[in-house]
Amino acid sequence: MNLGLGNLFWVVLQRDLLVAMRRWSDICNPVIFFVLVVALFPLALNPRAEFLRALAPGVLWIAALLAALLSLNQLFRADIEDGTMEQLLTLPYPLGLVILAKTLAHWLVTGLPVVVVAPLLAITYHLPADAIGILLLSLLIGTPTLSLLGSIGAALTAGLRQSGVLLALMVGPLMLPVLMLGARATDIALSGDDPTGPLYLLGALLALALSLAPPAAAMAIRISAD
Amino acid sequence: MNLGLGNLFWVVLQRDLLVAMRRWSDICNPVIFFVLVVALFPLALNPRAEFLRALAPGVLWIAALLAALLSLNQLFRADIEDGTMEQLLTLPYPLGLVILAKTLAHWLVTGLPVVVVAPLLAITYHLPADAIGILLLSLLIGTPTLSLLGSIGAALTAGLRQSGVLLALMVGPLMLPVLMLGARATDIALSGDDPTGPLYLLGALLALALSLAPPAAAMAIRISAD
Amino acid sequence: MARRRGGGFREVDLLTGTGLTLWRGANCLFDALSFSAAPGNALLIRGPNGSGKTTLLRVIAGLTLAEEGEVKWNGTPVIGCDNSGRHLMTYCGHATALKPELTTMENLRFFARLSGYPIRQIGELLVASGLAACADLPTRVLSAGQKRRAALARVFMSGAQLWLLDEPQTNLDSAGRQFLERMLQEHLAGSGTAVIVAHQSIDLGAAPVTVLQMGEAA
Amino acid sequence: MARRRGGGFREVDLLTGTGLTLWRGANCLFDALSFSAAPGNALLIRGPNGSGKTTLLRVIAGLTLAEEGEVKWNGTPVIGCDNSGRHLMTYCGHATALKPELTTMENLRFFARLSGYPIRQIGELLVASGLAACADLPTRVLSAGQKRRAALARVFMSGAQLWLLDEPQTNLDSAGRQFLERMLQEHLAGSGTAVIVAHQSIDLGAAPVTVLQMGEAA
Amino acid sequence: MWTWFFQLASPPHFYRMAGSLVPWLLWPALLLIVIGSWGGLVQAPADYQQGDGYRIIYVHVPSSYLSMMVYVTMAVAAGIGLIWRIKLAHAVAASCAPIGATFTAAALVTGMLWGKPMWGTYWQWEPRLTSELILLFLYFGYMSLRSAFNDLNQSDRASAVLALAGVVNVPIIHFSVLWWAGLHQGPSISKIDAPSIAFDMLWPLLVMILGFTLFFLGVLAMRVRGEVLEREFHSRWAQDVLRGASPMEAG
Ligand code: HEM
Ligand SMILES: Nc1ncnc2c1ncn2[C@@H]1O[C@H](COP(=O)(O)OP(=O)(O)OP(=O)(O)O)[C@@H](O)[C@H]1O
Ligand SMILES: Nc1ncnc2c1ncn2[C@@H]1O[C@H](COP(=O)(O)OP(=O)(O)OP(=O)(O)O)[C@@H](O)[C@H]1O
Ligand SMILES: [Mg+2]
Ligand SMILES: [Mg+2]
Repeated sequence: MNLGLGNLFWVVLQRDLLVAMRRWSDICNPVIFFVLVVALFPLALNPRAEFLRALAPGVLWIAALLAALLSLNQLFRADIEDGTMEQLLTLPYPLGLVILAKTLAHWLVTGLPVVVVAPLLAITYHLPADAIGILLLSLLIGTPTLSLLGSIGAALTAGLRQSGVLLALMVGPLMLPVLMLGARATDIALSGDDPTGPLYLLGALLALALSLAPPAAAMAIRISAD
Repeated sequence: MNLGLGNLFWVVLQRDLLVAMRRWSDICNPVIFFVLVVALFPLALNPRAEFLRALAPGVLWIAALLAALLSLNQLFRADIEDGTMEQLLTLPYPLGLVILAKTLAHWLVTGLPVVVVAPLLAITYHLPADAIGILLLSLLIGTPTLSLLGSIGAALTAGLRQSGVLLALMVGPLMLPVLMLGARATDIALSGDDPTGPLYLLGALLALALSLAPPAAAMAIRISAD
Repeated sequence: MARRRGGGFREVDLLTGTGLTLWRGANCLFDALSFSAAPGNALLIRGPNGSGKTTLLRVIAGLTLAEEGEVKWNGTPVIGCDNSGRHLMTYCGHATALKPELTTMENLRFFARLSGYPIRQIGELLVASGLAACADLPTRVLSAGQKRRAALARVFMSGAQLWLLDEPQTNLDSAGRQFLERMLQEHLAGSGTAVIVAHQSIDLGAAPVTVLQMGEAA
Repeated sequence: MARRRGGGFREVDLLTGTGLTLWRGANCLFDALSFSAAPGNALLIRGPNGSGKTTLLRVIAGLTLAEEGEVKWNGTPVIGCDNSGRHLMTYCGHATALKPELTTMENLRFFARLSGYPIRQIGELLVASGLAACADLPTRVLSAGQKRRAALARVFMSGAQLWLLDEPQTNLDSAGRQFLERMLQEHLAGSGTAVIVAHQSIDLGAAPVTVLQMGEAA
Repeated sequence: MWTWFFQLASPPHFYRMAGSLVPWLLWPALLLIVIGSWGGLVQAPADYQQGDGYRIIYVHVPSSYLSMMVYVTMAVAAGIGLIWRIKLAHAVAASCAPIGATFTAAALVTGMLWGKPMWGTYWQWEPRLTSELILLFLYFGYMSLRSAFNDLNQSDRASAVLALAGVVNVPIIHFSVLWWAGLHQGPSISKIDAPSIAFDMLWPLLVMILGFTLFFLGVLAMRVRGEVLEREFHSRWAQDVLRGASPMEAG
């Protein structure tokens, strides 16, 4: 078993991306869901420009959070059901690294597309350009944190059936600070102030999640694969 | 095989409710998800009373729709995975009726609780009492339609893995008229006008869905169980 | 473990397949395959892994469409959107059709109510299948063999004239296999019909057995 | 089908379980169970359905926690949050660990890269396991027996010294069972260790076999 | 110290200890709550702004404080159980959840009842209120996760991970009044150096808090006893207990 750790990370990442490419709907679905949620509001509500603009940071961030929640459900599920997880668990490698690779693959496939289309949708909500920049930045820092936090919940519920909503229930509260900071930063930018405060905090959360979530998820997955 | 059709309906309904009761989180989760989504908006946005009041019909209806979408994912999935669907498919009974029973059980377990807590949340959004009444009524007519429409999508995607978002994508557009009418009715009531128009339309949609969705879902399920 | 059905089967209780053809990708699983099985007979489908046995059984059950040809049971085609042709047929595939949340008893009770099997006799059946101790356990926790036994108990309860069993011996210990064989012998002796996919040998007693050998593996 | 590993095994390649106790609900699956298996030996776990064979195998793999007692492999406990104790052990349960979306080849290539098996030899292995025709099919469409063969090919590729196999003969035809037995014999002859759960008979050639009989079913 | 700890962690021992502890917790709790209620409802003067309406504080503050205290207890117990694999700790964590959820619900309800006269609305989407609601959800999430697994061992460990991850919510609740300007009262009694509340009003509150805490510990001990018995159902001592013998005789 002469596989370096960097190599291990790469092999797992590559495999997960390959699986995702085979089911291209994996890549499209979260982002389309995101667009759907964002598009629903002007339909269900009054679509006046200033109203929409005030709504934009909240709606876009909430939609991003919901898209993340929904797709997280699948993060480890397939691996547990088809027995791949048993194999990964008995490998002589640190499990946290495997989990990190899987989470990164997941973010690349589901989170990144959301970050990319968000500015386009923000334009339809009449958001000014500098606020869009901050929105983009906050999503770019915030959504990986969402994926990482979600990986803990996904690991805990991967063996269960009706996990979609249970997962939302469990990690929703954990994701709340990210949501509030992200929406806050955009809101501040919208009112013309300096949003670096919340952005730094978002960065700190990302660093925290990056170091704590993979081991926690590793522990959780050992339990749910039992 | 001397089981009457009413009896068949009842046997299937009863079994599904029993399964749901065994996992009581099934019953709590969609409604808690609903509460979570409704609670997120005031956090991510500006929680001024008049702003929230204007937001309320849209947010409550969108949250109800999302809760329905999320839970629909599971409607037939378990049955296909554990082989129960093969058994139901080879029964000498009309499949549409079985599907109708399963959909009803699903609505009782996931839709009804949402309808019940919605008025409470509406209070927190400072909605006046008569608008709350209309909201309740529109949800009561509208959410069964959502479940019925969703059953078609759930049937089509039940054999697939990453179906959550695909389902949202497929039935989301179908559910849109329900959402718009429901939010509209509440909105009209909020501005003091007569909301019977959209409510009648909602009723018509329910009747339509009730007669068309079960056979369509039955056909779909035959395809995805192949 | 007395059978519920009173009388014997009618003369038309005949299973026939004619000219069945099915391709999967570039593999022809079967080409113009025909067979028939009369009441009291067993049709044993044999063949190497991947030769299309499971697929054929699903075609017979009406769960999968053949590209050409037709399967008839009691003179009516099994395929079609009405379920009338499926009358009195039961399929038991790799999946066990047990709800993990419900207990063994509750699971079987559901199928008993669907097929009209007397609820009071389920207890007896559980004893016969060696599941008495698991009656009140959620089936989620059962072992692989226990699940298989419960699935076989369901087949027995269905009271169907035609049994379609896909590798029913999977995961069974020797006592379980004996239970299966006893059940099958009784079914065939009561002039039922059975189509069985099996890799291992299976003792069907005095019943006439037709072996359907499927082609070489792809 | 040449083995990748060059040298033999060290003397310490010993599997021991001591005082293992596990309750499931009100059933005691095993109580103060001990066993050991030396290099070149096979441990055959037998017992009726529901007697805890699968559970024991998962305990040995470190996938399930025993309430008391300890399993050691090479002198280190298999349980613990670091994976060092799992060194060179492979588990093959009821699930096949194949991604339905990937082809057989892609699936095996992933495991080959994880275990350092030469990618070039996968083709040979596919031929030996009778899967040559399925190499480029997504494993979703494989038959039950073909999936099992692919899972066994993975076991072979792992190059592990300890093989843990749960009913490896499931769904296999006779050619498949022969492939399995040949593989096992070769592994044992190369002084590997194997723990096998089986209901059917299995021919392990000249290797010394210890039978571990599990208690009566619940 | 350590031997004592491990002895305590042995289920039969704990069962017996907790059993004898329960009356020593619950009776004083009752006494304190009666005294506190008397002090709060009768002895304390009416508030010059709020009249008698403020008296709900004597239920609101203790239950709010306990809603968080119980969560911390639960998380600590879960952490101990997870790290040192002590089943008793898991039993403690599992028993905390419904109690904590009840206190949280009580805090929400009393807060809402108080909010109507004070703020003119039952509910306001405001940081402290919202984070308290989320705490309720966390309790629900914890309990539904527990019930979702079939194996006790598994649900113990899985729910422990969740309890630990959710502990970040507690400081958020506590500091939310400082971090975000909302409607809710700032710290008035927890500022130990200079409590901004009259002593006549303060002492019944402190008595109530102590009473509620003892009540919590008493109920916890009772619940853990039940939980331990259920878990050790197959063991000899549990069978003896169920047959009516004392667990000590069983060894
Ligand atoms: C649903 C509504 C409410 C909720 C969820 C709620 C929640 C809480 C919580 C969680 C605490 C404990 C804070 C801590 O120890 O850090 C608390 C304390 C307190 N609450 Fe409320 N509250 C609500 C309404 C009210 C209202 C309407 C008032 C009165 C105006 C009030 C007055 C207080 C006071 C005086 C304290 C003690 C603060 C201290 O000294 O630390 N609360 N509440
Ligand atoms: N899309 C496809 N393209 C090519 N081959 C396919 C496709 N789908 C299925 N097959 C092949 O069809 C066969 C299906 O066989 P089936 O599952 O019926 O086999 P079986 O006889 O039941 O085998 P087993 O004994 O292993 O259960 C397999 O050989 C599989 O490889
Ligand atoms: N929560 C529980 N309560 C009671 N019994 C349980 C529980 N969980 C599992 N069991 C029992 O534990 C046993 C698990 O056995 P296991 O799956 O290890 O059996 P096995 O020997 O592999 O059987 P098979 O030959 O059928 O595969 C079963 O008898 C099952 O009924
Ligand atoms: Mg097959
Ligand atoms: Mg087993």
